[in-house]
Amino acid sequence: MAVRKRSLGVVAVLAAAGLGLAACGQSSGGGEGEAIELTITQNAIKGGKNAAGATFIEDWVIPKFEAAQKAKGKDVTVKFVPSGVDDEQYKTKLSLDLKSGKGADVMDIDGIWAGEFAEAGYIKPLSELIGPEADSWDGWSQIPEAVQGMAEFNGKKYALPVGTDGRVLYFNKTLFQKAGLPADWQPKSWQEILDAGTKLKSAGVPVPIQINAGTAMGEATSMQGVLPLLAGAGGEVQQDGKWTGASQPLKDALGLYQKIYGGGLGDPKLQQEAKGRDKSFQQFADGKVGILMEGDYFWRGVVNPKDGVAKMADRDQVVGYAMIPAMEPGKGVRGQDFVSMSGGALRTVNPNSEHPKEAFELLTFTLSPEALKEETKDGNVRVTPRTDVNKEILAGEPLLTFISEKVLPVTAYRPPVAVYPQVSVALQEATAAVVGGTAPDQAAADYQKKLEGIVGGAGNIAS
Amino acid sequence: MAAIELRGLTKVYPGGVKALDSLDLDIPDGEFFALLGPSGCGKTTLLRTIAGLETATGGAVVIGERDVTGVQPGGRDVAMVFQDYALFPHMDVTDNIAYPLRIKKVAKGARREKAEEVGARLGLDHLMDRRPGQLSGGQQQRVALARVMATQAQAFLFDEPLSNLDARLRLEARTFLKKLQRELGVTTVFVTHDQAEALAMADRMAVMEAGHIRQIGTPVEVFQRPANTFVAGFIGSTPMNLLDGAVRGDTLEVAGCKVAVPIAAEGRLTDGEKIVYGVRPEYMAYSAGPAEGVLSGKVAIVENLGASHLVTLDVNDVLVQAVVPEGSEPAVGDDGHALPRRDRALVYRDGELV
Amino acid sequence: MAQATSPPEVVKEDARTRRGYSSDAAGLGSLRAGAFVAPALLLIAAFLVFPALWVLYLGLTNYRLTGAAAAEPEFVGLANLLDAVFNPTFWNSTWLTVQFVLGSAVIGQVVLGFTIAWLLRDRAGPLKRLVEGLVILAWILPSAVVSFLWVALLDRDGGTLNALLGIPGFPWLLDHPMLSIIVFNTWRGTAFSMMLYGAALGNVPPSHLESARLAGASGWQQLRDVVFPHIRGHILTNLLLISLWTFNDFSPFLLTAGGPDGRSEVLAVHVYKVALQSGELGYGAAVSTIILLINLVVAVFYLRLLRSKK
Amino acid sequence: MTRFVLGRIGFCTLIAVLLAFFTIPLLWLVTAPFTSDPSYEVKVPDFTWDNFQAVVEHPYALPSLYNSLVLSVGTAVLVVLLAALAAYALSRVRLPGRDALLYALLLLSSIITGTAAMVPLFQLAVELNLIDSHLGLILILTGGLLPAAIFMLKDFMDSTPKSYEESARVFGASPLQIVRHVVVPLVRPGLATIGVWALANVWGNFLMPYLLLSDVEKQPAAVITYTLYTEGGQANLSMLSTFGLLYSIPVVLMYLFVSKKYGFRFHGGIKR
Repeated sequence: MAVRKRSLGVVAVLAAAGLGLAACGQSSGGGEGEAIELTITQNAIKGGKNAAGATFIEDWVIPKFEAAQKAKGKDVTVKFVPSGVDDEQYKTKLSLDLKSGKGADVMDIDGIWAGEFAEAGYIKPLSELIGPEADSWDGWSQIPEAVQGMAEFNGKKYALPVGTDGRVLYFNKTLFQKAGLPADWQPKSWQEILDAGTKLKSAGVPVPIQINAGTAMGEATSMQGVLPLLAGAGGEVQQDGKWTGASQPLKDALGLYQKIYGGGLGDPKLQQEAKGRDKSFQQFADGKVGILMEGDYFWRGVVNPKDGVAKMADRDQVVGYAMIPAMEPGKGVRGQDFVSMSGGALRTVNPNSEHPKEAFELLTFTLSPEALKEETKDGNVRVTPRTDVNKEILAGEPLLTFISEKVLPVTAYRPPVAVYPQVSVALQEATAAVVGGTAPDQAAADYQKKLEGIVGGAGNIAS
Repeated sequence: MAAIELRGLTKVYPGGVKALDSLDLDIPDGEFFALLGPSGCGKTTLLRTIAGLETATGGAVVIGERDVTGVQPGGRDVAMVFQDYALFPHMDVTDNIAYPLRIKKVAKGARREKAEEVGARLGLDHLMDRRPGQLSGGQQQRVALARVMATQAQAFLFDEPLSNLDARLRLEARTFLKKLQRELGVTTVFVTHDQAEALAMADRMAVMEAGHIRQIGTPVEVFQRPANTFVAGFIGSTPMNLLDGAVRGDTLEVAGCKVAVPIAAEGRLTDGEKIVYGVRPEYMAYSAGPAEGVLSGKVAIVENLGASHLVTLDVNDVLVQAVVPEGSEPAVGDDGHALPRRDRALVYRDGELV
Repeated sequence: MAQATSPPEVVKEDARTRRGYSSDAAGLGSLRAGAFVAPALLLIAAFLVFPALWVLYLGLTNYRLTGAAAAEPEFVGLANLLDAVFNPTFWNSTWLTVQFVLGSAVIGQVVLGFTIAWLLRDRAGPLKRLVEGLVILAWILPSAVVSFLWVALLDRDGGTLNALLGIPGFPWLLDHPMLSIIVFNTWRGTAFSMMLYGAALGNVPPSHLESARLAGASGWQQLRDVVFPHIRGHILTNLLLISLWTFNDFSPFLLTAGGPDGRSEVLAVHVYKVALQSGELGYGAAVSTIILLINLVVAVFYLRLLRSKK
Repeated sequence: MTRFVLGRIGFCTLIAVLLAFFTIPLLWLVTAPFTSDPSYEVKVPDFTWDNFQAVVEHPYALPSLYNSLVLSVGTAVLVVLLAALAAYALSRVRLPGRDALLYALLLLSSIITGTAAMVPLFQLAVELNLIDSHLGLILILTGGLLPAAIFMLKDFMDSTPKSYEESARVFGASPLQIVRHVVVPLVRPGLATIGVWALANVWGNFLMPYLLLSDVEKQPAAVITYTLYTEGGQANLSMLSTFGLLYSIPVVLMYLFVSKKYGFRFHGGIKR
């Protein structure tokens, strides 16, 4: 690391010059019987972002884990390091920490960061770090292959999946009724979505369809917009190591955007607003949006009548959901009729940890069936990585059961590589262009040009 | 109390401007000494060099037999009143007067007492808790004086102490200052550009020009016998007549008229040499009729000086001034004649007094 | 003429006192002046100059926050700079920044700040305190709060501005993103100029204004002939500072996030997006270097103006 | 006479427009916190204290204000102290290359406030063991603010008459005494202005505190504000507006305090 080395000399001089200010060094040690301190971090904080997650760690995991260790004769204390910021800022902070040999022993990262963190050497394969225990963890057998794949990079497991999610089409049954559409609506092609939109429009619904577009919504445009559509048209953003350029699937996906936003079925302005996604939530809750493509977070965290940010008291009666259809039946990726996109968080052990084995114990403890059940009780249900747990906790949750049973089998994941975020932005820009009036073919061509710059030349793009 | 002595004092500013050029000056203990000169002559630089605010480039400053050339201003045991008084705007009068004592670590009670004592002496007792901004110019000046007095320094330095006062107040302050200095008996150097002020107050004075001292003497000496034409032209409320002339036997030819050789120059002139003839307008006897040794011409201007008049005569295209007492002033256009007093007229050769 | 006195006993002072002797007003001398400056310079050297040079160096590498280039950054020379120069997004950002600085700093803050200072120049009492207080309030409130206030103000549906103007649904931040952030930044930053000009106007001798008024000069002529020449130095210093600050101001991001579609992505926002959101620190550092160079040109330009007619 | 009346009307209109321009954006901040379910609209509040209750119950909200106070007051004091000494020396003594140095530092300070500097600053803090320490953050923030502070203060110092200092000097005051007794009181309004400027700057700073302080109990309000957004990035308006108000009040109070106690303006605050 040339950058780092250069700095050290100067830093040493500065420190010697009297700026070496007193601050305690990192705790060291770790002999037998000695007190062990572990830290665990998430982008969650009590009284804010993911408050339930933070509460779970602080009030359940830590005391239980400490007690369990004590029972084994080990003196382990665990500290939770909360955070409540944008994911990008959380990622920046993690990167800086990891680069400098710091950071919490156990940490949550977004699944999509796994590749770039692994490439940078910020995280290490668990088997290298922990030893054979990592592969012999009894939980692996309960996690579906596809979900395990999120935690893998170059064929090695770098982390444990914490959960997953899926995207569906939500719709407002009240508005549907007004427009003469069925309450158990399930479109089988894009055309059926457009038809429903047209009917909603003539029934006076202000925003018949909301499919995220543009750069302002950031990754939400990719996950709840262009990527599911791309999959529905039979494409993937990266396939067998080659990136997808101005292919027909992309042109088709952009074509749907054109039909929605050029045909008056969506609100193009909303896509440009800095807080457009928040607004789409609010408008849906206010009964102004007919069809909305969103993840299960929308159901759990937005229109949740209990503690959502845009509460809908009558959610269970009014909000319907349907799988995202392929462009036409059988035309989806892998020849599917329906598609979705999934993401999810990972939890892993910091390679800088002084007690990797204990850290791994803590990690697996948080993903034990009892912990997951504890975490997801009292209305905090989500799709966990374990099928054994899911069977139990999703019983009373129709949407999550739907996702777990219907959506996850057909879902797709984003490529976990470092340049993906830039590719994603280029895709968002392409949707923005189409919403702004550019022809889909042109936008796709522009995308390909940008892509060449990002991924290092036309050679890395599938022709 | 101490004498001040300057030896070969030189000050060259960065850039080569010579503000003081090898000055020698002795000011005995207790003297009230004036530094007079036009602006830019170096008088303020000289004062500030004595104070230590400017570093001497060469030479020495000796105060009370102690060479202080390399000593910081605070270590020279002098006190200074600045032209703008430099009263600290954030302190009241008491604190301002007591400030030098505060620096000397005098206890708070003692220095307040001293400040009040000095303040009372200068008639400031009812103003002690005001801020400088609430005082008139005259009051500010007295506070500045009080502050200097409180220091009990060996020497006082005043930089144009009266220039910020209006004309009427200035006269009062002049008298007050002179009286005060007499009473205190502290060696005091003050800078002024107003010759009347210097003449009125100083025991002795130095007239400066372009970094040089052109004359040192008592006010009477400087007024009556200016050592050179520069001092002659600078001193006096009406400037001295300085007329080109030549020696013609035992008389002088000045402005086409024959005048007698002044007593002071008798026997020191050679026939035919060019000289400058100097006589103050006050030392001219004006008359309407001609006489021996007069400068004759036509009255060009008559200016009222109050109790007298200043008459300007055009003598063969040379302007000559004379002071005429009240009641006998001529009218413009009259023929006029002015007779210089032989015992007061002076002759300059190459600008220096003969 | 000079009185002859016996030569005094001259105490020979040693060379050191003479060298340590100083002629500045407070008697600091270079050595003590150095000691006064040293703590500040030390902090600046450690926490400003050193990291800034580091940034300049990063600009010459392909360093990234994550990925392979984070582990093994390579020296790429001027490649980043060239990338920026051939990148239309960069030029778009530069042009927007120029608009932003000219509009909100040079025109907005300076003109508004001067106007307020001029209107209130010889007033006192509650009105002056009220106006000044409000203007300063906009300046000292945290940017996270004020930006949110403006988001609320300019909101398409519930925004106060549309309610006042009676045009519900008008998307200010979308249709006029640059105008919005320019007005916002004018609102936010006027206080500094107002205070500076208020003080400067206090230093214009009233007699100069009076003589101009006696000569029959109109209000504008008084400004042009008396006031401006007097406060020229203040104007240029003020311009220099607020131009630099505005150039590097990140708060437009909180209003428009650079959007829609990059139409308000000024350089500071561009760097944020590149460095923090995409993690391209090498490229981001290179753009920072370019910003520095532009700032340098701006500063030199002002300094030239300042010196030219002095 | 008509001209006077017209001028008067013009003046009043202008002032009214200015007042409106500077007041209207603030309305939301004073109404929303007292409204039960605030939106972006400015509504007549129903004067509920529930939102404040919620903020008080937030585990980090109020402590974060204390952290902000420590950071911003610490930085402001350090900036004023160091900048005053440096500006005074630079104003009174001609050091070679003084002006060029000041401008160069001013320009470099713009790099440091940019996002790209976060990596060097972070690693520097790591090497110097200044991570997770208020003091470390204060030093780093001070370094960034000093050049502009010195630049502005030097302007102040240049415009104060030197005779005050010379006078004190003749009375024997040492340079430090001169600074304490004479210079500081004279430029006090300037120092206050710079202090508030530094204070407000730090008060709103988010990125550096977030990166350099991992312990949430040390983090300032600017960071905690972010926690009032949900996982999906949506603002909790009732919390955000209420905390925004509470977050604004200290800085306003500090401004009022400073302006009352020390005066708050550029040159010419104290005149003879």
